[in-house]
Amino acid sequence: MSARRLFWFGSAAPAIASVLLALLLAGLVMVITGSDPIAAYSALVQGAFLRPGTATRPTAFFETLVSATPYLILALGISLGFAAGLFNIGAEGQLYMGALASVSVGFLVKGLPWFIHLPLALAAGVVAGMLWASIAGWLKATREAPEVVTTIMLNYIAYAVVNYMVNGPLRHTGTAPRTPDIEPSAVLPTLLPPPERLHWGLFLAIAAAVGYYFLMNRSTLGLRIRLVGENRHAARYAGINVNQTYLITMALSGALCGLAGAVEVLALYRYLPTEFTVGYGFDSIAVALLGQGNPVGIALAALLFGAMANGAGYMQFSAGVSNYIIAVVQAFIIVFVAAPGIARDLLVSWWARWLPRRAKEGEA
Amino acid sequence: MGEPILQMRNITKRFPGVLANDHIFFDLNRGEIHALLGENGAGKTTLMNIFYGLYQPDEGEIWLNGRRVTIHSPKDAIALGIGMVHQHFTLVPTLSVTENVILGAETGRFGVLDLAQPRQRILAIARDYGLEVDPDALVKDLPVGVQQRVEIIKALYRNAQVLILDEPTAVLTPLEVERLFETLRAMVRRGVSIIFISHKLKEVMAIADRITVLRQGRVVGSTTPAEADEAKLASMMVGRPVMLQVEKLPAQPGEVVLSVRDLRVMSDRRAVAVDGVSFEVRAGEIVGIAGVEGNGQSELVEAITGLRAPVHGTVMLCGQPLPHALPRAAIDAGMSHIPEDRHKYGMVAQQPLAVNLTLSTFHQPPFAQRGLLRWVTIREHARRLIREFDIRAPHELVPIASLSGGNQQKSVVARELSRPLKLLVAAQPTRGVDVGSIEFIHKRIVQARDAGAAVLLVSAELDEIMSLSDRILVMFKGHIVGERDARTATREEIGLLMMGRVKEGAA
Amino acid sequence: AVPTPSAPAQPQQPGQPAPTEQAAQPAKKIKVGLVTDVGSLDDRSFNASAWEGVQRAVRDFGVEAKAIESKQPTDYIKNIQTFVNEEYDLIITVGFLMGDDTRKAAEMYPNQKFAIVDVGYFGENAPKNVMGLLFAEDQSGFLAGVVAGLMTKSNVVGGVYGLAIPPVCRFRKGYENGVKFVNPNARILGVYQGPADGTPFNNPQWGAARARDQMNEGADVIFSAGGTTGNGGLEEIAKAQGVLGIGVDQDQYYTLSENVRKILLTSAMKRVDQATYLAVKSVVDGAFQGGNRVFDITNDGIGLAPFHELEDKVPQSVRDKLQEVIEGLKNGTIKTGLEGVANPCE
Amino acid sequence: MIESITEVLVRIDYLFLLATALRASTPIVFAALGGIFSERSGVINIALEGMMLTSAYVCYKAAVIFNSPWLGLATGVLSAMVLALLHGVISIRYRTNQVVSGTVLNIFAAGITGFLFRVLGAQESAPYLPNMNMPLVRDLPLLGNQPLLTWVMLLMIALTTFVLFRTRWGLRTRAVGELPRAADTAGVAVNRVRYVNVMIGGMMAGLGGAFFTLHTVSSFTPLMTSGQGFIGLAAMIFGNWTPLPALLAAMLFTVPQALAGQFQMFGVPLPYQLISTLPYVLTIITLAGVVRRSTPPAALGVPYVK
Ligand SMILES: Nc1ncnc2c1ncn2[C@@H]1O[C@H](COP(=O)(O)OP(=O)(O)OP(=O)(O)O)[C@@H](O)[C@H]1O
Ligand SMILES: Nc1ncnc2c1ncn2[C@@H]1O[C@H](COP(=O)(O)OP(=O)(O)OP(=O)(O)O)[C@@H](O)[C@H]1O
Ligand SMILES: [Mg+2]
Ligand SMILES: [Mg+2]
Repeated sequence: MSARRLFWFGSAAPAIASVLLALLLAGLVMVITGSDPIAAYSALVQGAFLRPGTATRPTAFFETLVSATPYLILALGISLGFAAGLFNIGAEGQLYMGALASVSVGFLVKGLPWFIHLPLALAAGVVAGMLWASIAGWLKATREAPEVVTTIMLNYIAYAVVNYMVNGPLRHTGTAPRTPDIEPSAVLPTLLPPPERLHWGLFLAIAAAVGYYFLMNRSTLGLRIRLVGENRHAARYAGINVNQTYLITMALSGALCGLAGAVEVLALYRYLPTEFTVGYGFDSIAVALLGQGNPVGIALAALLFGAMANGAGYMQFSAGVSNYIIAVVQAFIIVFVAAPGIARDLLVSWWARWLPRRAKEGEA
Repeated sequence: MGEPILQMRNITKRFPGVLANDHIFFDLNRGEIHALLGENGAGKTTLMNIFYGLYQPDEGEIWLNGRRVTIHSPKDAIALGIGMVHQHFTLVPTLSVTENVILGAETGRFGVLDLAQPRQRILAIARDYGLEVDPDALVKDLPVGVQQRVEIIKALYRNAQVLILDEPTAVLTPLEVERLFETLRAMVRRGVSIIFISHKLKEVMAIADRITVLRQGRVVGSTTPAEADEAKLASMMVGRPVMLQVEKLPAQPGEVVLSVRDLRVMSDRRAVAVDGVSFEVRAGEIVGIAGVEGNGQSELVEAITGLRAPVHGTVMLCGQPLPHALPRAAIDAGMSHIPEDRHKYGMVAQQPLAVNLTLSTFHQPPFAQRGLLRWVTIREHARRLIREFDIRAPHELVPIASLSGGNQQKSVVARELSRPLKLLVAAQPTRGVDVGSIEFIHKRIVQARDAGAAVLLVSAELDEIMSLSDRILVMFKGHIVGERDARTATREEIGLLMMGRVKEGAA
Repeated sequence: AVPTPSAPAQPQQPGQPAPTEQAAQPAKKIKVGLVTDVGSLDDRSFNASAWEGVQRAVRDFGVEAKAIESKQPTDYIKNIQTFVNEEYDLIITVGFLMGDDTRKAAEMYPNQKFAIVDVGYFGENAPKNVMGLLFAEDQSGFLAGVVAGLMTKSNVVGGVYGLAIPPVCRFRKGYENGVKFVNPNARILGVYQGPADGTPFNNPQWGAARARDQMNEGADVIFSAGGTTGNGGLEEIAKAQGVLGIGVDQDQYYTLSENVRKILLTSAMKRVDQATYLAVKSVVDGAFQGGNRVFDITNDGIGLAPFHELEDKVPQSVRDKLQEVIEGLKNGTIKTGLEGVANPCE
Repeated sequence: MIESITEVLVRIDYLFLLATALRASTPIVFAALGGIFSERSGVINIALEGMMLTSAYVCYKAAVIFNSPWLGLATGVLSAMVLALLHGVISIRYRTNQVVSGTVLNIFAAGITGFLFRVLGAQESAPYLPNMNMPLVRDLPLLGNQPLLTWVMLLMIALTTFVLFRTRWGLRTRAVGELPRAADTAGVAVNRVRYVNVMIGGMMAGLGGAFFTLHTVSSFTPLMTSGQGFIGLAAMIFGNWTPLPALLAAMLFTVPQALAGQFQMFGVPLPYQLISTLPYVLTIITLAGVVRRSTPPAALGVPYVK
């Protein structure tokens, strides 16, 4: 019934409007900074979707999926937090801890068949992320410490721990500070022969999205989380253990972020470098906001961000536009998403000028 | 007594789904007390909020001292010499009395606060009108009665010529009401004109020079105490003769269901709110707790229902002690709770009605199985309750926020009565609800009793307590100061108990 | 967080061997692609400096060059492939972070020429089509240490370093050995930026504070090797009296503010630009071959920058000693102590 | 020269440590003060980090362009206030969840400054603001000479305290943050008060941002504020939304940081990578210990609707 239309008018339309508006403004910025938006965007689309694979180069679209995978998993985790009114800004740190744990299991544990080792390594990442987030969750639940602040602090601690481990205890015997390679049995395999990199993580991500849908719309836990998020006082009155819910939600959120870390390292790196992501955790907050808590929306948002991340390189190559323009696009997007009113008012003032003319044409 | 100082002409105000004021004419003469009488939701507050600039009317004009005025904001209203004591107080708890009074009308050079001189004026006003108050006390430490004085001082400090009092007596004991009336008369003598909002007939008869009655946003008539009597006013208010008594058979109290032992509870401000309270409620009886708001009733209820941890004492349900601060335990033990604050506790505004009707049970069969929700059952159940309790809603999936206050409250009642229950704790069950719903809710509560449930009723409305209860406990300053049999008790003695006056010879 | 272990590149430095012979324009225009690590092209640091070298090659040999900045480490391989696919003649990758992906790529595309800054591949299965551009940071640091050890009056010398990654560690160890070499009983202070001390190589405040710590301990010569973090140190030194600073990577005399110039004793240079320039040149000359190329004191790959404004503050004795050490390092009679050390950071 | 912790602890020059910590506290305290203004009026402000970053960049760029640190400072502070205004519009006008708005603006600021830094570069170095000796404390070895903005910070602490508790504006601000309806019915324009306070918050954050590029190092690099805005928030909460305690809270972060630096310098045999997390760990612990007892403005995070 009207649910679908509500989704459309309630969230989808504004989100799409935001994206278009953002692309427009970023285009303006390019013009101002003296580069050609048309060329840039078409190169972006080329590099993100259209360029076919060759012997020496993976298919553009598959690469977009590869980039979208961590975004999707992370954004799901962050959205989970939002649902309960928790702001998990610590996704990045949980990502790091997840990666650290699964890589450790990946190379320290030896001689297991893949169907045990791989799940084990993944599980390690999930658990690590879960525990790391649970620190903030526990502090929120028992000490009312605002997770907005604690998760940020935990990020820095996570960087330090990973860096210490990779430079110290877990360092391999090469020049570059990194861990040894994980055992083949712990590798999350690719779906296609090289140079393609598309890997099973994609399906894990999709599975996570489906799971998210069921959790939120079909399970009692999901409803419980939403109730706590919308009115924690009423939730308490109704016999829901609010603090426990905070803890659980934060743990689940962290589990997903940890999974994202595990997938990245087990599928792509197959070892742990010091710097293995730059701001996935933060970009994913934007993805989550754009996705508006709806798994389909989140998936689409992740695809969009993945496409931008993937297309950026080729855009710079062929249009010579610094790929940091992407950050600008993303910045505009979430501002409009955060305050749909702004986008609306901008568009309306536009429409206002545009519609009458169209009406006249109609008469003619 | 003379020429009209204020005329409101043809005022109309619509809210989503409600016509709060429907072409209202209302006038006020200099130096008179004009009572505005009406049921909950009649539109009294809305009309006054328009006069005070908080709302803009959709239609109509306001004339003040013979000039047409448009009042955009309270700022304008204040400038025009209008003062208002709001139904829900507007004092900042963390600020001192003086700071509250001068807020918005501060004096002092270069924006630096001058507190000394205002302090003097406050003391002066207090003297003139018999409104003693310590100008340096923090508002949060003052009893409600005194807070109201601060509100009035606030208005006088701004030289209000017209003073609006929105249900000022709701929070006062009968004696305090008398004092308030003294003050009002003193003001009138000084030429202040007063609009006195209430739905309590006796008070209106006692204080008003003129009475205008509102019903469902319309003026149903104007009269004076001389030519009207309570019964007449009542039927004007409600639109039909009201039966002030709920007819119910005498109770057959069964075994003890709820027993509270020596309960001690702190308020949010870490003050003792409930001080060693003990009582019992038996199956099949309604025990009413009377008392002026703020004497610990809320904390008592929260402690019993597990929303607040008592510092001492036990709550036993059917002989089993309930763990502290664990609503779930109380619910599972068969306790239902109609909360005092519907919006904070009673409902999750944006969730569908169906969810709100299963708020505390959705996780268990038949509504859920193996952790999965069974929406079909949940919706069926919702549709059933909507029929049974005649909740006015398009369908069970609309957000409960979109329902009218009365229907929201009915939904809460429906939810709480739809579970097998041993004890019903009903706090202000009919607050802000139209009279039709009041009667309906009262009937349901009595039904629950007759079905063998124990009922603990907490209400600030003495009439509600008197008409509904089988036994009446009176709370004052965190203590239970008296117990009466509802059949023999009189308003007067309960009123005295509410002020802590224990009459000799009383049980 | 982006490790960029060194300081700003700077346009056209004086005192660098201006290329004399102009290569005959090859029939097909030679194309060079550069892929940065997650640092950006104008990180005023080694990405920038690598790009600077390439652009000089563009001017001198008329080759065509493009660069792609990587946003995520997972993009390295992808960006390399973009160039492979466009049949670029030489692909230059920058920084040890890209070591593994460059090796991967090299194995995937055996006929593609690569050069990588700061990484070398050893052992028999080292890729044959990669030119590893290595630097003897230890020698550069050693020379700086010699100057510091001789110039200090308080007999306390300091060092503010970026995150402990191989190049930085080699600079530091070399520096400290250099000090010891000329001044055994000098007190040597030094701090690496911790991974949680704000953004790696990018927390000038931290650098400044640590420089202050060391000045407070009496240090009067301080070596700053840590990107912007280190620059923070130099700027802080400039605010103090009678303390000298030593820069890193480029001759920072040209890249930092005027205030720093008057206290900048010298810079321990690491000529990344020279390396990439020569790498391109080798392709132009058709002389490209895989394997590691070490840029050290023998081929002007590293060295000390001029003393500039402090020329007259540096006594002849110091210059002589320095010259002696330079010779010693050249003919191997003097060792920095890091020769053949795989992991300088432990 | 490995030494034991105890040896080091006796050797450390504590007055100097204090000076270092005070200096390092400057941007943190500015952020905290910004938070105090904004949140005292009822608007959660986690965008301070972004505002500082923006100001840091603009201060740098403007100082270079005008070749004047003062004009740089002015422009930078202005830019932070513009961002604050945006936060106001999003969370006051459009009533977006204020934490979301703040998060968004942080990402926004990081993106824009990052991009501008790339396209406009940051080769030239900006002129500095001066360090200053304060008359009374001049003779204190290191405490005496501090960056101008550190003195300004101390001044602002006093000023903020005065404004909040002794002026009409402060009274209205507190009222608006506690019970907006009360202020409204008393004729105070609630949202105007909030807008202004959020922008004052922006101004404070702007001053904090200036510290990075006009005092410490004369150039800008992306993300150089590295989370100090959030530490400022922690300090604000820990200081129970009052200025002076906020400073002490900030020191609780910067003293260990300075200490960690000294430990490494003196070669205390502990992994410095982990020691460097000490300040963050302490911040978390203190937050956990204190929030329960701190009382945020009652209307914090709640948009005002009549
Ligand atoms: N002063 C603050 N600074 C930064 N973030 C805060 C602050 N206070 C709360 N937060 C974070 O913002 C979010 C909303 O907090 P808030 O207390 O408003 O929740 P709430 O459910 O609205 O509380 P309440 O119902 O009591 O108003 C939480 O995630 C909290 O961690
Ligand atoms: N801000 C509002 N938004 C929507 N509906 C409102 C609003 N304020 C009042 N109403 C509705 O308008 C009607 C009149 O409300 P009002 O508060 O004026 O009645 P009242 O006579 O003051 O009742 P009470 O005796 O309970 O104070 C009620 O149905 C109420 O639900
Ligand atoms: Mg009312
Ligand atoms: Mg709130």
